[in-house]
Amino acid sequence: MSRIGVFTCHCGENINATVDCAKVAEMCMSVPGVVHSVDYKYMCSDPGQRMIQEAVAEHKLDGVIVAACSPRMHEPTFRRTVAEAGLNPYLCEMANLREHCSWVHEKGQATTQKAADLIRVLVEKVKRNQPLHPIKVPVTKTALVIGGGIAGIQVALDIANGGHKVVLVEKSPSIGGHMSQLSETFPTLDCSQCILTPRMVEAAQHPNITLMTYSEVAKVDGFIGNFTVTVRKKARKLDEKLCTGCGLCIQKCPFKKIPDEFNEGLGTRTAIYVPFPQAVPNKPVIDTLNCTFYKTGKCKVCEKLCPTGAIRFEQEDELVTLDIGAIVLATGFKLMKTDAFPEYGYGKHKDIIDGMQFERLASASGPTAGVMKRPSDGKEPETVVFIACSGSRDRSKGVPYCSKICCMYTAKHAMLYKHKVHHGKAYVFYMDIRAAGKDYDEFVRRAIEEDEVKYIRGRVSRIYEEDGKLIVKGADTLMGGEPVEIKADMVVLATAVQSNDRSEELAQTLHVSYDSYGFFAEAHPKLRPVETNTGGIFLAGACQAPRDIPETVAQASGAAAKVVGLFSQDELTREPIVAVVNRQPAPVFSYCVGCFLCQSACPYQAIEQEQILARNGEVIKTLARINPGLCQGCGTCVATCRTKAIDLQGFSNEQIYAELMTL
Amino acid sequence: MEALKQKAKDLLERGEVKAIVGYTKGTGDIRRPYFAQRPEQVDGLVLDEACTQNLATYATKHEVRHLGKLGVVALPVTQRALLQLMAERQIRDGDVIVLVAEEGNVEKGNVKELASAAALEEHLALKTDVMDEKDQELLAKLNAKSREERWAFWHRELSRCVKCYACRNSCPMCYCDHCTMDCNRPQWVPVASHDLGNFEYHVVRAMHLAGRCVECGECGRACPVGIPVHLLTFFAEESVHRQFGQRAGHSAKLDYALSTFRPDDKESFIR
Amino acid sequence: MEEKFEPKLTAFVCNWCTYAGADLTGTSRIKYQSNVRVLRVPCTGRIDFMLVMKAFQKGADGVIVSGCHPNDCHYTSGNYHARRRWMVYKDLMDFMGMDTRRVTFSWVSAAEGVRWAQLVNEVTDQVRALGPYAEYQQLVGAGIE
Amino acid sequence: MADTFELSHEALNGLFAALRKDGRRVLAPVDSDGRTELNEVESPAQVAKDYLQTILSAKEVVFPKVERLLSYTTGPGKVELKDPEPKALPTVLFGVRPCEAAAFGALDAVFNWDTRDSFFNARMAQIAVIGLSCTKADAACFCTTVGGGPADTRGSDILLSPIEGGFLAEVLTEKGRSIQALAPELFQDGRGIDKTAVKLDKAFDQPALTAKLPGMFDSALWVDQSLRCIGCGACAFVCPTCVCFDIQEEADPKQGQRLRCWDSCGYRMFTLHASGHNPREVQSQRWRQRIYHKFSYYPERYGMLGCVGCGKCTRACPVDMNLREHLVETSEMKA
Repeated sequence: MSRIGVFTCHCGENINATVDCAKVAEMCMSVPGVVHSVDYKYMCSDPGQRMIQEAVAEHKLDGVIVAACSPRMHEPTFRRTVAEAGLNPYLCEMANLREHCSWVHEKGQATTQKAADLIRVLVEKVKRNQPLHPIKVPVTKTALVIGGGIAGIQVALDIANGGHKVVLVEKSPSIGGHMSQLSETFPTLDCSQCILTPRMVEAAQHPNITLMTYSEVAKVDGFIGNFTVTVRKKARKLDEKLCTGCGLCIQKCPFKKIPDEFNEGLGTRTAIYVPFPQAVPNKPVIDTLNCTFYKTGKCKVCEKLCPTGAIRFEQEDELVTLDIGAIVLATGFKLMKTDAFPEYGYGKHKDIIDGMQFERLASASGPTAGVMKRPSDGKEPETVVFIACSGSRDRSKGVPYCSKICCMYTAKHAMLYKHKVHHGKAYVFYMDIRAAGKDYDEFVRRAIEEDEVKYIRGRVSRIYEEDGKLIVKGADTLMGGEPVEIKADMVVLATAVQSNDRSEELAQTLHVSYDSYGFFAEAHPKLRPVETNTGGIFLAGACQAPRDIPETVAQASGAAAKVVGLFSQDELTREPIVAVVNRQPAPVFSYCVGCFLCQSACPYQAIEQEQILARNGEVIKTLARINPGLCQGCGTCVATCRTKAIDLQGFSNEQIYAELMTL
Repeated sequence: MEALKQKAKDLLERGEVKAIVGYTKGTGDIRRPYFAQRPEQVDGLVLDEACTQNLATYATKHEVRHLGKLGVVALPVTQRALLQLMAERQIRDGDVIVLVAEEGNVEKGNVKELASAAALEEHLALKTDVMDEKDQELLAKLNAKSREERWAFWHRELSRCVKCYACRNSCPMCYCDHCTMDCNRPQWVPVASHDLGNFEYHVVRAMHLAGRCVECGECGRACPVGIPVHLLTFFAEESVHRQFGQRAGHSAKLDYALSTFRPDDKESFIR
Repeated sequence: MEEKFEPKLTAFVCNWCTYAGADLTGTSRIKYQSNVRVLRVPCTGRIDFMLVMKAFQKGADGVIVSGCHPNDCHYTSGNYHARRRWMVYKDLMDFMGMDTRRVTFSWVSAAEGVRWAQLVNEVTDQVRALGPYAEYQQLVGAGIE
Repeated sequence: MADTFELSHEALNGLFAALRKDGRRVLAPVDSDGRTELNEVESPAQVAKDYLQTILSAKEVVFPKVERLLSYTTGPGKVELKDPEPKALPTVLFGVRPCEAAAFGALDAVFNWDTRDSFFNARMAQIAVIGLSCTKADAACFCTTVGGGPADTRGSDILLSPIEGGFLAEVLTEKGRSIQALAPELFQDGRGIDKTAVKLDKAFDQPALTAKLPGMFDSALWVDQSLRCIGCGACAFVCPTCVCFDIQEEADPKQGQRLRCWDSCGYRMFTLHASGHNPREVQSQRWRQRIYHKFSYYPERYGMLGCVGCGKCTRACPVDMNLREHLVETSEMKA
């Protein structure tokens, strides 16, 4: 028989004004299982709490109900109170007499009755409460950061500076990402590489950071604090320890005509290459698709010339397994290609370029050394048209969302052009100017007012070539839709920001959610913007949604703070309100029948397979198992399970059923 | 018919399967389930219009499973059930060899052997599901009634239920070793076959088969007291199909409507 | 003299939105009728359809199921799963002749204290007008010799 | 020695009226949407014509599918117990087939074996059986094999056999005579009239089967026969002699009731122990139990068979487990 104590709180007059608390306390005494029932002015006060603690000891209570305010307010308080008295905290429940009764109903018999009912229901629940214990999960204090752009670098540095180990994985041969390709950055127009390269070097030299460039995540197992990650280290065909980065191999490589990815195809590179001069690490890779040796079996010039004998043609990809406690996704974005637009000629005009190509043209380290030359004939363009929202906010052909950074970089591009070609004309076609941000609107105003960039509000309907000029036809909606025609030398499309290639594949590998555009989904759009639904996996930068550098860096630091917070304890402590799969003695093992229909209902990928093995290793039964490290306790699986093999601790079937039977 | 017997015999002789689950002549004109475990037993096999039972039920029955790998003579509904069982991980791809009559008529056509989920999926993709006309009519008739009439109908029909569980046990998708009905902590559904116990049982059965029912109607045929219980699961399955476009038993990959969702699922009643 | 019928209402609400919303109703001192008894669960995804059946068995004349608005679920998708479950369950209930006017599904957020009061009042009035759910109570105790 | 009378169709109308006037309800086979079931009737016109048998057996009248044994209410510190009287109404079962009528004896054997079951007895005391001889049989029938017959009088208080223009009525018991006494004028002298019924050959040698069963416990036959059995309870629930029941408690914090419900040895959970161990782990063991219980344990314990050969189980079985056929097969097995 249960020994339950009921403590009815007056909350001053907040409850007692409409509910006859003394009567409620008296009524509760007659509920089977209740051995002690009192009312008091303020249960949450020190004397009130002491009263509960004394009663627990005196009446040997095995369940406590505090009938007071909302459990959302004081449940932790009273659970702590009973815990101090030696009772398991989860044997204490709160009846909400204030928010759900006294404050919302008129004084009277019905209200007092309802108060007693609320308690009676909970008495039946508490009778079935189980002592629960916080779940402890060990934490491996090494973080994995996927993506070596500014987001990944910032996350890695922040975590590393917090004193924890970080592995930074980057798929290309160098870290740096898109930011390393930019010429200048808005709204300050400071040189992108000048601010980025020190960070890159710092990351490379940080004792807590291990760089794994030219590597990709192949497999992720485990859960928060306890991931096992397999990274594929692609073969550079080079012994990195021996290579000094002298660059002789690159100079002498006979095959030099490969379109250069870093320069967005506007320049060329060799088959053995580093993506750009400031690359970190400054060690080349051999592009086996283009290398003469791999195509013909002959050449090996680099091998012959290498002063340290570092070239390894036979080198294979290597799989490295890492124990990881937290993962930060910082895989960035890509731009929509210019060939996606029929009205702009499907990318056939060489002088219609995208924003990133313009960055390379404008960059001092770019293929033109920062001199404005158009791609087709190298002439200085005298009229340049910039088209914002190329593909963005376009439900029919592009993406419905705003790419967020284009308004700003288009203004920057127009300015950079004007600064380089003083007599040139710059036009910007736009839909709206979205320049929300510190010094952002001022920046756009400067482009318009000081640099005399001509902004035309309207869309471009067609671009075609005529006499070596690009004829841009559009409309000026601020002039009543008057047609506009501009003879341009070059057109720059601010194409839409999209999720990176294979981001969905990666999301599936990591079991994180993603939206219909392939951007990774945050756990909560407002309150948990850097977390994913999968415990221990966080987000930084444009892999979540289009964002600019300051936002990316802020989010990166946010994600890093989450990781450092996670790593601040040796063990994770979690509320034991989690689902569990029922276990039975052999030969039943569990009521679970292994259909795994629950698996897709779980928002947290917490449902795993567990095999029951015979002595000879044969699988007798495959059951669902809920990983308490991942489960957040929503109970969706519980309602999905046909055999009632899953139950939710704290809100078990027996508890809720008993509550209902009391009504 | 000879083709089926020959195929069955081959499979047994080659030891590829330990038993062929098929049909044989039963009491009167009835066809009953049949298990040929030795090559000479294939002579008992019958496959004709009178064969209606969904033999997939036996693919998860412990006693039959212990025989070893099975060959199953499969009607289209049996095929659907087998696929759904694979999706729900109750049988593994390759665990059963499915024998189907090409053109649906074993007398005329050949017998095809489908040894994998992929083959089964491909075979089934050619078939369109059409519910029995009689059942369509019954459903339409019930739907046309007023809510009160439907209540009276089901109350009367379900009060006749004796909870023998023939509907459950004959259902290929009711393979759970421990059914909700067997749960007693708490006792969700009363064991007793009184009106409440019966009504709740049939609500649970229909809800648990919504999105999983392969619409074979076995439950209705099995009912000894003649309650059209299959209309409940048919309705639930059709409700799922109408609202979410998903259907059970078309793929060995799980696509269970009630543990998936779309953010834009359309309903009209949530306030 | 016949006693005036007062409906019995059972509400299943999620902890994060509707329960919190009902807390706000209290904090805002908005009055509503006292017929409803609220059962707190973590998420609408937790609410088994059998719980609704059991509420009716125990004499509820009306049931409210309420949780977070789509997209606002504390657990991101529990309410989406719940929505699907209710779409099928309600359909089936109607087919079996149960009175679906007695089950109200709603989304009430933590900020909608006013809405919670309105909802409870509306449902209470509606069920009061419908009268006791005697039809379902026909099942209870019947079929026992 | 029975008294034999002639009861015309018109006279039967009068008998029904007389029975109802006497305060007895009449239950008879009724055709309801093509399903023959036992229902209350007012006149012979409502009785199903030309039926073979009802789906369920007449056992439900004396051993209902759900029966309240007790109920209680709980209050602070006390429990108030209510011992319900079975609401056994004076009832005449009309048109019961001889096989089912004979089954009341098999039920009685169990319910009054060691303790006397007051619920069963109260209901039995209130019923009178007007049996009706069979004019047809089907492939499931085998009453003659198990000691009965299409015109067997066991268990009937009055047995009717169809004749030209009405029935030949054999008034067999005191209860029967009390019915006759309600309207003696309706019963014409029937001495010398032959009763006719369908002929049914014996299907197998039952005493020989009963004798050999103890030696066949480990036969592979049970596995073979039961392979298609899906383990439902249809056979047991339609069976006129199956008596197994389960006791269920339905309670909430305020009140509760204890119910007796039909159960079946074919269910996997029937013998499942709390430990998880199940002495009848597979269906073949449960199938064997069913056969043994009726044909071996019953004779051993009660000196009678637990089967009346009605064939209801065969007709109800979703997978066509034909009992008669299985028994024939068993008796043909070399022991």
